[in-house]
Amino acid sequence: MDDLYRELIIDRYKNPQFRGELNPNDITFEDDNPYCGDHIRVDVRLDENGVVTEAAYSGEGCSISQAAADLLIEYIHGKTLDEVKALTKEDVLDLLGIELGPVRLKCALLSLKVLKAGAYGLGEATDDLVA
Amino acid sequence: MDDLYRELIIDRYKNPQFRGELNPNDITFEDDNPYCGDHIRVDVRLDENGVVTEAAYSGEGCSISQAAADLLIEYIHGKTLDEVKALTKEDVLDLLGIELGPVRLKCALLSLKVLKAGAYGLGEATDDLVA
Amino acid sequence: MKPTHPPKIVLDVQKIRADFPVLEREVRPGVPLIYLDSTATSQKPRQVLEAMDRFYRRTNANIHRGIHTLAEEATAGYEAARERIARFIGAAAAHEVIFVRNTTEAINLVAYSWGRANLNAGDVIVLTEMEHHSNLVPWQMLAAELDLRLEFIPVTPEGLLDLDAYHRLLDLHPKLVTFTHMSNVLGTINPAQEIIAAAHAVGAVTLVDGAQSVPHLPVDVQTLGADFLAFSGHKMLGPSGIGVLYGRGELLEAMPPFLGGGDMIKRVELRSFSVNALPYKFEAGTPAIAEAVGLGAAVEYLAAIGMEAVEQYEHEMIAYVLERLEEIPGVRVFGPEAQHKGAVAAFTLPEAHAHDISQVLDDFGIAVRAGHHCAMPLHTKFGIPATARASFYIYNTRQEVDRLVEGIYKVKEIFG
Amino acid sequence: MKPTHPPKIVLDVQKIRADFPVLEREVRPGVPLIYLDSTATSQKPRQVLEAMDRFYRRTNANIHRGIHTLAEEATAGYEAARERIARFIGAAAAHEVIFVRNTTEAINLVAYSWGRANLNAGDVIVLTEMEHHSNLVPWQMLAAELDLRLEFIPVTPEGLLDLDAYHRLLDLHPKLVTFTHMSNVLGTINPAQEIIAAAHAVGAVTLVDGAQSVPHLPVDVQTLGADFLAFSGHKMLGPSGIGVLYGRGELLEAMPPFLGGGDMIKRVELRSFSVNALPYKFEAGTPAIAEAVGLGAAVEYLAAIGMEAVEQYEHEMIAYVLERLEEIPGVRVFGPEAQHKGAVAAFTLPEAHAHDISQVLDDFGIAVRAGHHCAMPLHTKFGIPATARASFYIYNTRQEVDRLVEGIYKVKEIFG
Ligand SMILES: Cc1ncc(COP(=O)(O)O)c(C=O)c1O
Ligand SMILES: Cc1ncc(COP(=O)(O)O)c(C=O)c1O
Repeated sequence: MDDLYRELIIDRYKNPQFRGELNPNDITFEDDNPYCGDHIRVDVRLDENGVVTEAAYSGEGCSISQAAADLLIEYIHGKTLDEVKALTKEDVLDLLGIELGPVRLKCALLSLKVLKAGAYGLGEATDDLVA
Repeated sequence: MDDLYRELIIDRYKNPQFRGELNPNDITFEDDNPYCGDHIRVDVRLDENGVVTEAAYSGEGCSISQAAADLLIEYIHGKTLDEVKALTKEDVLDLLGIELGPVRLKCALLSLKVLKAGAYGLGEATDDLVA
Repeated sequence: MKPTHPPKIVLDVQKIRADFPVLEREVRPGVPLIYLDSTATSQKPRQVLEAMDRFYRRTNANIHRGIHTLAEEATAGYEAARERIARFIGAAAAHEVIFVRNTTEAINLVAYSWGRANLNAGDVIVLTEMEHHSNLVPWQMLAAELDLRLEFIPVTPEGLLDLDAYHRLLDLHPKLVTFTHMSNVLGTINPAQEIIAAAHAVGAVTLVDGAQSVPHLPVDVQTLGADFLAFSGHKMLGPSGIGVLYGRGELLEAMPPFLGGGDMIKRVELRSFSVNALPYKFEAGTPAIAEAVGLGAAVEYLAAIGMEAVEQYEHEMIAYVLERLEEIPGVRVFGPEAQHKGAVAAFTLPEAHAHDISQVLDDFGIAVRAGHHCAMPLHTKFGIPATARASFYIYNTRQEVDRLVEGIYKVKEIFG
Repeated sequence: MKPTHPPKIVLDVQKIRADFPVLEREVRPGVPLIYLDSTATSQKPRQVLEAMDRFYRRTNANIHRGIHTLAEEATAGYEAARERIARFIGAAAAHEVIFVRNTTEAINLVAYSWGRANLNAGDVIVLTEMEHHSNLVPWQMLAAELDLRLEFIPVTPEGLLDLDAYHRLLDLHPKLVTFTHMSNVLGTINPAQEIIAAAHAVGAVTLVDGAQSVPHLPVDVQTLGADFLAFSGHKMLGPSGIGVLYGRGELLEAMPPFLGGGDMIKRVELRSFSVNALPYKFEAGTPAIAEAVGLGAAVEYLAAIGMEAVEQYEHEMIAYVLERLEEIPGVRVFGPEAQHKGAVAAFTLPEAHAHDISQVLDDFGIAVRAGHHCAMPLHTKFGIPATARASFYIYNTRQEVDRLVEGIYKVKEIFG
């Protein structure tokens, strides 16, 4: 338990740093995980060079999905759109710093899936974005 | 083996006593066991009191089906039609004098099924005739 | 369902526990397993495992039409299991018991075979809002194919079926009424006999999803009057890979085959075939032979305890569970009070998502399920995406309930 | 199928036999079992039985969406089996492996899902005269529903497919070409690669019935080029109740679901659902979890021996069997010479019916099957109602062949 519920995760879940919506924005996307109802929306603002200047997420769900979103949004500040597109599952797992079973993995990766679907301008967030 | 292939069965199979066709006849019926292709036809002649005066079988198949037919046909000589209708699985097993597994049971009972379907004047020989 | 004079027989839970090898497991060193997920699948007593192992080590052969000793023994074992199961549910004849993979396949068999042969555009099927996806999606698929109309008996806020609404739906003259005997989320035990009688009065055929009732209550198809009953072996101490469709003989007789292949035929030519008699007509190909033998052993195990005793034990258990859960601030348990309910408690906490509850409990070795439990429409109705679900069987103890409660307090501490 | 340089690896049959508990059995006191019925179903090594037993004693839980430790372990075990099987047959991705009950269900799945979505009145399906009922009846059922035309590649008197006739049938532009890779009666190993390439050249989809080939030969779906491949676990050292449909990803993606229910959905509302991704789209309800684990262990066992070694061993075995059988006066063995044949010998005797042969052999502990072996049209073609069939696997020895030959002489003595 100490492992999975690292202080960091509980802390970010209870005290999120990047919760909110940005309107207007340059990128916005939302989706949910049908298996547990977790829902994430991500909003991003870019400067003229395609660098993330501001980002935020909203939604609801379990501690893993919400904390992962909060950590991910923090992480992309200052990154270019191409860098965002190149983010992987491992990046999120490194941010969380824990091992996850297959079900919780889906929770952890929901925000990345939503973010990348938005970054690529896709109509749908598919699992291969975070494979 | 000595059990199943009692001398009687092998003997009746090799030297049948009641093989043949009776034309004309009062009752005739034929059917086969689709699982192994065994085929039996039974012909019966009755006197004015409904007593079996002559009977014969023809067809082909395994030793159990053929020997059972030969023994059964012998047995019904002199029986009334009602007695024939009342014959059961146990009668045939008594004639054969052996224990049979479910598959060979079907072989053993084919002639009885055919005989009873004919005796009842049915269009089809069904398994409940020998249940 | 409740016997008016509850039998005196009490179930010896410690003796039962000793039969279940998995209960000796430690999930992690020093953390023994507390298995509260029997609604998803039950554990298996050694009697069942040994029956299957013995089958494979001594008898294994393909069944039907084999003359050699092993084939005859295997066939006899398979058919003896069918007979035992037929007796267990009160079927009039063993051939009314069709072996399938699980409840889901049983229901699909009825939809594909009976449904496509008997239903036409505009026909009404009545279901309930508390169905498991397995008794919902097959009918949605059939409705899309044949242009049928699906109507649902509403679930009340207490988690009961609204029977007045049901009686109004019967004015639509449904061709089929199908419902779960016991909800896998709310635990609600529906008044099956009453529902079926009313359905028959308007000429509807009835299908009971017995996935949760057959393992936990005495279920007798004659008493119920059910035309079809579907259930899964793995939820009633049996192995995975085997389930049962019970159907009334005349209905099954009249139905076209579902899967085509070996053993379901009487005669085959290149361009035509004739079907075999029941139950083989619906058992194409090599069946789950060892699994049938295992389910036979499971039914024998349950019958030896007595389903009245099982029901009574679980009834006392759920009463205790609800009592203990209600003392925890914020816990919301879904479904009716103990009296109408099997031993299933799906709940939420305001502080923590169902996933987090399940994850924290797992750290204490407590296995509960989290999610929509294959009943999304029901969760939608209650406005929640997911619940945590603790479910109980004959091998669970009050001490385990106490551990669950401690675990939930721990969740509240972490997330509070 | 034959490697040009047969590998040197030789299979250690005594070591293998020691893994199969049933081979220690005496059919009757003093009469040890000689099991020559592996074409109907194979025996199981202890490695497979132990894998399943271990699963039930330590891990048993329902899979998918469970967060607790047992559910995660069970899911991992189930999916690891899928991956192992995918590698075994050379599938491009694990999600191309769909777990079903058996070959029969796999073929029905294709008929119901792909067939109903892709075939129309007048469309032609090409099959062969040597099909097992399981690859015949589903297409007859579909043909009756959709008004399709079934055409058959003839079998030559030697028991080979008439490939010239096949090429003429391709002028009919069939939508589907389906055939058994290895006949369960004649033992014929059909030139699958050639048949598939020719089918693809006219745009047909191909389904290979691998029930007999996957257990006995190296089968690689990439080399074959097959679109679908169906096989059964119980014939390849695995348990009953589990089989596989392999399908090319794109085809499976485009197909509508077959069975509806839990786990095959992404989202469900009362009147609609959306389907899950592969492979779950086709695995409705609780699957045969322990059986998948068992099949994974079986595939591991076979892979450790090496399928080239299995093929070579059986090839030498059938050559010896044919040599010995041919020395018996009156024995007629069906099917081609050893070079084109797997280790199956279906035969007749002029003196005795197949049932009598099987019964007498059983008295010597020798298990052979008698009947039409679910291939009635083939038997009709050869003008015989039934054959006795001896079939061999990696645990059979030459000594057992010798005992078979002695047994047949005994049959001749009794019935001669
Ligand atoms: C060639 C062939 N196809 C299909 C089958 C059917 O296999 P199952 O009964 O496992 O579905 C068999 C097994 O007898 C077979 O030999
Ligand atoms: C009420 C109910 N119906 C149907 C099912 C489906 O059972 P299975 O997955 O064994 O087909 C379940 C099991 O989860 C259930 O609880």
